[in-house]
Amino acid sequence: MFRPIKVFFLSALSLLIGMKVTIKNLFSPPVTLDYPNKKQPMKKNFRGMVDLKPPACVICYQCIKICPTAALFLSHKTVEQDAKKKNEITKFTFNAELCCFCGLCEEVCPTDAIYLNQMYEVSVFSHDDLLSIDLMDPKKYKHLDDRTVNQPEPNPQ
Amino acid sequence: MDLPHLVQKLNERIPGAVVEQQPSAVVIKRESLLPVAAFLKDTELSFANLHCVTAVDRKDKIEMVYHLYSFLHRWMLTLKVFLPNDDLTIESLCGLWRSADWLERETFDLFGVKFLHHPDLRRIMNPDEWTDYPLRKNFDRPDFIRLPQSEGLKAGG
Amino acid sequence: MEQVEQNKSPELRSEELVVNMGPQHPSTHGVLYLELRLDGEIVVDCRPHLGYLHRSIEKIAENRTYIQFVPFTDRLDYLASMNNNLGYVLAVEKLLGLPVNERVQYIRTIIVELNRVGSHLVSIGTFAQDLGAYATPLFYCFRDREKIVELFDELCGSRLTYNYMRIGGVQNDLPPGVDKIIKDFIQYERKKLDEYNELLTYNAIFLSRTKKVGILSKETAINYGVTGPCLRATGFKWDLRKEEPYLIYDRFKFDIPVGTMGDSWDRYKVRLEEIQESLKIIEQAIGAVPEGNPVAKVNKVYKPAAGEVYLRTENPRGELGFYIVSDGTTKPYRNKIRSPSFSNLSVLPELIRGLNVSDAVCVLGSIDIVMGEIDR
Amino acid sequence: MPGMGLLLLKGMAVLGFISTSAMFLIWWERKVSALIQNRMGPMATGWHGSLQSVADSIKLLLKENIVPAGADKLIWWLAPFFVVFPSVSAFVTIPFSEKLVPRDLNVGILFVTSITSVCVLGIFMAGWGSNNKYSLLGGMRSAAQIISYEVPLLLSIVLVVMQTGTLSMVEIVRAQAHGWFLLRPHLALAFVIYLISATAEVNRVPFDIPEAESELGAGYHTEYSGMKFAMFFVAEYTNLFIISAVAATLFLGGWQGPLLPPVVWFLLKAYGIIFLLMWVRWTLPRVRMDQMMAFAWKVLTPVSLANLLLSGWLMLR
Repeated sequence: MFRPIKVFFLSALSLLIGMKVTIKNLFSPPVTLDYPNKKQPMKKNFRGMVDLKPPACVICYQCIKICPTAALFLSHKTVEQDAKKKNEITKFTFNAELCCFCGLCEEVCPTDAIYLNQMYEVSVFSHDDLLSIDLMDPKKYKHLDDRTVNQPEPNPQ
Repeated sequence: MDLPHLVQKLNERIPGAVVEQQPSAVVIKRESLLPVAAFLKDTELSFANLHCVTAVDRKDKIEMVYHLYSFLHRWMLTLKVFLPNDDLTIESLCGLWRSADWLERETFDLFGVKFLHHPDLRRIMNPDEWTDYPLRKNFDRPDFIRLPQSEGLKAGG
Repeated sequence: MEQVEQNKSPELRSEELVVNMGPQHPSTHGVLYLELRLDGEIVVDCRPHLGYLHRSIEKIAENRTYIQFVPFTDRLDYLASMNNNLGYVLAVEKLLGLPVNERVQYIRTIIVELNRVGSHLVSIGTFAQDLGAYATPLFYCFRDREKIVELFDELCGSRLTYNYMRIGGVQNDLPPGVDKIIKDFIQYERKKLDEYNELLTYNAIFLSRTKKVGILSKETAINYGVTGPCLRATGFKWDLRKEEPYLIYDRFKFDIPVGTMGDSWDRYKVRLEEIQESLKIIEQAIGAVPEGNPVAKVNKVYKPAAGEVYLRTENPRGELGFYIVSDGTTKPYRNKIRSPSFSNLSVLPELIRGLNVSDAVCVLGSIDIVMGEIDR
Repeated sequence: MPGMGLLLLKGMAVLGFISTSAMFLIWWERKVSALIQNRMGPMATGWHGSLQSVADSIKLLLKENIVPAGADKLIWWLAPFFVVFPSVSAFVTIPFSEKLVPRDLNVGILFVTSITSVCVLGIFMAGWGSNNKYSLLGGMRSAAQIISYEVPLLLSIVLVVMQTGTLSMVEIVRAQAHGWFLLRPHLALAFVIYLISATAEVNRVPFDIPEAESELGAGYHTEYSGMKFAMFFVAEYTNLFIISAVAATLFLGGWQGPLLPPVVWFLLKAYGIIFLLMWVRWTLPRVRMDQMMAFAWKVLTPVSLANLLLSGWLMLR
């Protein structure tokens, strides 16, 4: 006779305890950000879009070889300059559609020429804008610039 | 419990079942798969768990690989069966371990090994109307690209 | 019963209702497609259809070098990327016979256990969501998981697909001051676990929804190859970290939480208690990290000798196995991934037959599948 | 005809109040849920997103109205009206203050309960007409649920009627001049039963089985889009207001209260109950169909019957 009543009251109590938790959280400050107005700074080694410091590149093809999704494209030609043979990049593009942002290219690069910057708002209106981004172009992410906070200074060494 | 010991036991119980003893696996004859499996499961060896069923395409044959586990002896046994390319059929282990059901369907889907007396042998991941077996080494379709190669890599790397 | 069926006039015959639950449905955890045959609201039969997320990762593995495949393991069980990385890396290291130093072992243990906590938090939150607790427990769990994700972000630069483990080491060393962050997190999380208990675990509605729903017996679980919390919920004390210790789990003191009857509530409770145990492991490990250089170079080409290896690790969802066959080249000849959710899901039709739709959702949520590793 | 003009004005006022109230409630619910979940909720439109509902309704007005193939067109088109119409008509007898009552019917409470139970027809029509299995399941669940919870709901209201001897809402409020009914034990129990059954009546958590997002997608209104969906949405929040207003009238003394004007008191009480229901909604999981039915028939109905008998005996003695 008493057991059902006890169970009933314990059940009601358990619901009230649950409601205590939620009301406590109602008065605690929110943990989220008012996103487009306030932005969270990215961590130092956040892996965003692939970026390149062209002068530092020694055309070793390490990044091309390690890339698991073949998102990078590099070709070069040899030019003679002051009677010295010198390699010159003819094309260095990056396909953001294929990239899996694993950061392996950044790790293998012997001169830290290729790196992943801190851009995280990388949506564009057309897929074509992502298919072959010319890494040699210093203004390649210009259209994304104003959307991204604490972007690293363009550092041409 | 170790491998030579088990092979000896198997030879006593089911003569002629063991074809070959590899460093970490036992290869058995296709016809004796069911009796061997029943022996392994129901006797004191008590391989209660069929952990994994898969296959390896060795080009000249297809190798069925069964990973059996005994909670009692804490021992993982690798059982192999060689299937000739012209006759890819093998008895299903569904009657002994229910876990074989989906794992065998997967192997059927990816390698085209037919499991006899399987309750529900359909493709599990690929579309039903497919006729290819993607994990075979000779799998080739115009839209299948192993790894997109950078043209530049051929030139410079 | 049969007589009743026969006495029915043809005008009054009842039909089974076939409901396609998924591939787009709020509680099929991704793109699972369940073909449910319903009698009224009772599930008569259930046929899961997989493959909507099939990316043929095993075929990809055959065409990538050993180090290139690590990012792909992130995409298996995307809630526990670190654990997948670890399983693969350990398997390759075993194949190569490559030793790693103490610091790497400790870092790996800490990171993997943190990810286990994060993964279990997601599974608890989504389970509550499936039971209709509109998003509140889910958001609390994500709020707590966020702290782990932030730490991983600082550690390796990514929030979901970490790509952190390397063959022979890890990607980065622990950032400075991480001890304090992790210790603070442990204190914080222990408090929050009490909150979950108040909000969910002993809530009368939650109990009535999950107790004795979807009872999985120990024999069925083993027969179906069910592993992980689902297996432990049946009362079978089996955890690879304890029974066949890999890494350095044998140095830490922790318990294996087990359930009593293998119902949905037990599966939930086991996960909740596993968070406690993981926190214990982290607490012991974080104070004892030795000095050393854990960072492994990635531009090395690994050429293991011809052979094969099968290695299992205890993932948050069960035992993840990597079967790697090498033919002596730089790429694996075959890489089979035995994913825990795959086997765990195969027991679903057995569990939900005879229950109603709400319970089917509850059982599916308590099994806690991740389609990424089922379809691969 | 001056009487006609007044009636029209009253009707306009009711409709205006309903739409603003529904919009406010939607925004408020989103804010409450966000704060409970440690989020911020709508922030973009207006001060703290206060114009979010306006933006949403404009969006819904502009959206395409998609008719599913194979839908039972007539039923499908009529269903939203059947849901909205009763909840709007129920406003007729709600006494906002002694003077401010659209029409003080002498069978007021009976009118409210009977007209709101027409809603189930609309919901079932929506479930049937959509030609969607999930909607059908939702509609079936809804019919079973609303009809069974009608019983304890009415039994708890009957107790108030017994206490006051009138069916007029205004008279019931006047009867509470010397103390709210909530303060008397047997009526407090009736209040709890009323609140639980009313929650079930308007399909809110923990009794939101007809919608059951995680099971049925969105239940009976899965297939509706644009303005038709908005009608379901508005009806849901209007019903929510009505049950809270009725609860405030029957148990919390309606407009009566010191200092503040009567209308403010009434709205405070009604919105207080709505907040309670919101708080419950964002805390508790959903119950199962059979558990819910068992709760209605095995717990609520016997308890309210016993309560009715006991207090009736006490009143007669």
